[in-house]
Amino acid sequence: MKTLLLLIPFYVLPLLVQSDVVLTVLIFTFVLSILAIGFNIVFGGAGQLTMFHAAAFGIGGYVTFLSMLRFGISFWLGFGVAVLVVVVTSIVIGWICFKFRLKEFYFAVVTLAFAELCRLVALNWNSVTNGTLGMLVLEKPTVWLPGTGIVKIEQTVPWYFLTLVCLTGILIFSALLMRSWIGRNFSAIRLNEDLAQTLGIDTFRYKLLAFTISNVVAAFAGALFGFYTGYIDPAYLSVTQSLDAIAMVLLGGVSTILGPVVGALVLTSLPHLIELPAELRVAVYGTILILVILLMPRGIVGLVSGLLRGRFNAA
Amino acid sequence: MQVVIGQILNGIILGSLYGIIALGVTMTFGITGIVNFALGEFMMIGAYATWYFSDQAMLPFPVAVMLGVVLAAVAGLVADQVLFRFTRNNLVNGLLVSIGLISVMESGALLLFTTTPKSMDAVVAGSLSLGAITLPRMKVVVFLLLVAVIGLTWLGLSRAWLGRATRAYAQNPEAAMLMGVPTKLLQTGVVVYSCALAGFGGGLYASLFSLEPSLGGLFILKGVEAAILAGVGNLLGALAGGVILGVTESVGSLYLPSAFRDAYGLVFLVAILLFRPAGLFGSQR
Amino acid sequence: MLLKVENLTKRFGGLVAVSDVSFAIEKGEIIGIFGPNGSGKTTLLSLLAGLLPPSGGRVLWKDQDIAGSRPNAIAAMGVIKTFQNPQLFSELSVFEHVMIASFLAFTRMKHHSRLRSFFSPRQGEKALRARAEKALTLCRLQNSSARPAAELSYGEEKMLGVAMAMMCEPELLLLDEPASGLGNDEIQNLENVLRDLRAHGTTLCIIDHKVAFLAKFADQAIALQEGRKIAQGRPRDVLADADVVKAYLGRHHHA
Amino acid sequence: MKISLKGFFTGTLLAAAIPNLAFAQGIVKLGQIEAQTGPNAIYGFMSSQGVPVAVDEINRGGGFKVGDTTYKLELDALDTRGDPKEATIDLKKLLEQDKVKFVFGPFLSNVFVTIYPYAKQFNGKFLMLGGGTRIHEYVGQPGNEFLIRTWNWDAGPKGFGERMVDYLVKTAHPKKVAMLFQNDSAGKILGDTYEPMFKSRGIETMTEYFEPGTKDFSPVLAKISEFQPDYLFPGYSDAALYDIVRQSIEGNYSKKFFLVRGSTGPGLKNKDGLEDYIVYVPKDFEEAEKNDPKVKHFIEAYKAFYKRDFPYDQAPLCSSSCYDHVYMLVAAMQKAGTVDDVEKIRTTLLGMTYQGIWKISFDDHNEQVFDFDIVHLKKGGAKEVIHVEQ
Repeated sequence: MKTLLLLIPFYVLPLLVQSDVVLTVLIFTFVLSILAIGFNIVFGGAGQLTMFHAAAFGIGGYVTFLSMLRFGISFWLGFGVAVLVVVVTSIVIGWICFKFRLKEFYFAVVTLAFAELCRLVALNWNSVTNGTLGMLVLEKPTVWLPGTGIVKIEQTVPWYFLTLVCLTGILIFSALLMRSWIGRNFSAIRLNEDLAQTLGIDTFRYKLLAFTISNVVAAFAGALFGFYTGYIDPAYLSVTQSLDAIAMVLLGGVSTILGPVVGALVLTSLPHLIELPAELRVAVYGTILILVILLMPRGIVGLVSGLLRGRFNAA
Repeated sequence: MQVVIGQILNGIILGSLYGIIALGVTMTFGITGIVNFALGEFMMIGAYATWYFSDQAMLPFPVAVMLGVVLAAVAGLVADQVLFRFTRNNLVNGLLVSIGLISVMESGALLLFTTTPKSMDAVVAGSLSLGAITLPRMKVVVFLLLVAVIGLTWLGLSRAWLGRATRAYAQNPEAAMLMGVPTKLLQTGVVVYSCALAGFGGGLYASLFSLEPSLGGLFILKGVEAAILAGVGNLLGALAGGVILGVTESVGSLYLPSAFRDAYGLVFLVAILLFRPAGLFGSQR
Repeated sequence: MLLKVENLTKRFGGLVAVSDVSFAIEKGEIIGIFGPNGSGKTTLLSLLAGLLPPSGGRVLWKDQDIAGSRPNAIAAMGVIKTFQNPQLFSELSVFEHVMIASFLAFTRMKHHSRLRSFFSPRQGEKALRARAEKALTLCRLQNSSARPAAELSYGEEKMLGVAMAMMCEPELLLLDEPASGLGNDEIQNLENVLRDLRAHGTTLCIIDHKVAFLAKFADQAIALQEGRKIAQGRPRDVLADADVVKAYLGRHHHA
Repeated sequence: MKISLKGFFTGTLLAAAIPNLAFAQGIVKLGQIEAQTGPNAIYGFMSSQGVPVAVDEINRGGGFKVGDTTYKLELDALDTRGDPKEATIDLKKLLEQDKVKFVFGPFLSNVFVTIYPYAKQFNGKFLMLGGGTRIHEYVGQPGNEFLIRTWNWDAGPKGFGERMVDYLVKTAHPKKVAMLFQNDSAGKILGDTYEPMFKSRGIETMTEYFEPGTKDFSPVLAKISEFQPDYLFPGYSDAALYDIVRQSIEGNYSKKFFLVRGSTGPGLKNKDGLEDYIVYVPKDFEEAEKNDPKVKHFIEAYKAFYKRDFPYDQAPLCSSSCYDHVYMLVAAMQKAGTVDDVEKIRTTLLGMTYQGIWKISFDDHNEQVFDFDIVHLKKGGAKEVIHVEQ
């Protein structure tokens, strides 16, 4: 839990840095970290390689905005509706996959297929999602602040703090989850599902729980992303969105708490730090991914904590 | 009615292209335990090389295709020695290394050829027409070549010593190793061969369709779908899986909105995976 | 009657691994099942523990048919199995293994609630940790409790399997060749553990091909050959049974 | 160890954020946000090639004088990869960090719609010259003064779409036209725009959309052939057009084509098989090179700058390639006598008529109006170029 103290400097940052670009990069980092944490819960936690989190990301954005429009409710209630939709979808898809005991590669492919189907629905259901034209989101989330009452989040600095607070909340949630019995059962399933079953753990129910929690967290990231950029379109549900989240978790460190955040920070800020012609930048992105997988299998956080522990043991 | 038959034939031809990639996917998965998602990029190498050698360097088409295959095989060898050697039997690492490789190779193509589409003239012009159905001759030629290569590969694997050793290794790696099967050579050989197959598919693709750097991405997904449809590990099934996928898409687009084209393959795939997890022809491995 | 097995059968395609086996186990009894390799012992245990769906027959646990239910449901009812070759959670420490195994015990604690455990992981942990220490000490693994399980010797791994099974508070413990691969003093210790379990009223069903070890313990013995039950009764009688000897030594042995 | 970990992050980010101050007085900064890589990079790539050539030319020519100071141009061309997230960050970098006042692009509609809410906050402080189809929905409205569209609206009073359909009706009197567009936001707009244009002229239409990235069009072409159209109207990215035209001819579906947004390339490639091929092209460069020195000069400059041959047969550098617009912007600054007063430059620019490679002026909707060519290919490749003045 103490690793969460590493977030404190980010709370202080807006006072030091005036540049809006850095804050924007960090806002995107925080939001994509939430998506990455969502994926990490089901993959780093219960060992199930899912490709559905991008669909949940998109559904989170779409349903939150649509329910805000249709029922005139606040962002948070709209998100509540999105949670319901995502929970139901996750249970249906999860039930299908886990009932048929799809393993690793096949689970990834079936969840990918369902995500693509969701994307095609979003792409062609013009009456509701406005299809390929996407939707312009002009509404903004509102927050109750002591003293000032209901405040609309519009400028960069308020968005910075909203997304940072949300990320901190999700991090605490995922830390608690991993240390609780639920988390312990997740790792039992990840490491040896057959053994876990013989020890009385209902692996079907726990995998379904991990899959659902992961998609709800991803939907939260989708809602924040949609309302911050002000535009939602079917590309939210694309395969590339899933792969980005996976790359962040692996770069940062699978099955660690802070790994997804570190991975998100590096991969979001990287394109803007290196001044290279466009084609080369994409190549650098790919090369980094390869180097991390081959040289640092446990990711940055894995490497760093290994060094730290190594230091303590040696000392 | 003729239209449907026309589309079934078209689906079969398109399916053979999916099939050759599926064959590469199946062989790589069977022997090295990973899915080489970057196979589409080796297809792109074959396609661009064939286009360059035949359109720019004015070499005869067969020579251009052969050069494309050689280039793809060499690239496959480099990729295997530098990357895939370290991700044997580790599916997730193999997936992610492939994704990294895809962006590297795509940006290479962008640098060399820009995004301006390249299009070759049909090597064999004209079309066959049987009643109302017309099939471009080039498509038929491509289909025959692909089926021949897939057939030869299947024959090779079931007749030649190396082929039998490969199948033995796929069935039971430990036993094969004990019998002195050179596993390292085998694994590299299979990766290189599947890249060469993809390069060959790419060369033929270039004679039918326009080229752009991102063509690899579309075909690898179809190849993986076809491989799973057939049951990963089943060699001849790869072609059959590709054909079924191609026909489903072609006939599907006739009746349902063609914007949903990719959905038909996906729905079919999910159904197969749920009710016949080993695939249509797969053995319960 | 704790467990009643009626005409249990299991076919893999043409091969009949277990054919028409029936027997019963009384509460607190120790039953030993032995037979040459490939006689269907492990398959039989897997059928009981729900790891394999039976092709036919019934398994009555306290007069309720549990054949074909999921392994975790059967485990939750108190039927716990160990593995012939030990199954481990690769990266975790020995202690963490035993803690995971205490899940069923956790669910049975009065004030437990998985959700509340979410907020206060400490809830119920102290009692379980104490019990885990005791189990490890009994299995003589207490001094390697922090070590990763992957570093244990084969014998220690087997004992960890037993320790984990104990943590699940089993009413019926199915032990799959617990003695094989153990050194003499390890077997000695295993016997203490089994006596301790028996003292706590746990019913044991041990399968092994170490006949001497079984004979010393089992109240009742069953001999299997090619999936069929060829003899049942007191260990000494079964060992002397003509068919058993023939199955074992391949020819008629004149005692 | 822990501190350096934290330092590592904030340190590098701070370094990136220090705005690079414009030391030399006399620098006018231009920004560009186009998709140079990524799946739909083809249009971003083509429209992004004009600006660098013009900037390089002007700077090598010693810059330009406004009042008594000579200025040079500094171009910051950022790649959005067609990803709205990148585009938002790129635009922020241009407007807030580099303090750019003139931004060229985007040409992709989904990128534009994402950055629009943010760009709107800077209304009056900068000018955005973009070609994207969906800019039409926002340009010319109060509060969007920053927006200038470097392409005109197909269906406007001076819309090239209307002219093209008139030409089609005049030369071929088609009764039925089938439209086949990419299933993305620009494709959808095309469908919604051209359907009424054909209907108002009594032409029956049918529209089919295909998944972007489709290569085999035989099924959808077979479906369209049952409608028996006189003309097939495919759109809009070049790679798709090459495949559609070729497969339509080879599969002997329809052999008469009508294209708005496309190029002569597919037509020339299949010149023996096709029966009619009418295509809207901002400029037929082959034809224009023979008799227009400015075009000749531009082609040489392009070849010198990029060191590759000029893509004659593509929809080469459609007029939003902004080569002319850089010069037009410079002319507007000189006429307005300022490089900072955005509003003054804007009104001057919109009021001007500039004769570069194209004759460019802006309608009251702040959308560009410019002359263009209709290329009419007949069977065998006979090419007729009809120049349309606006």
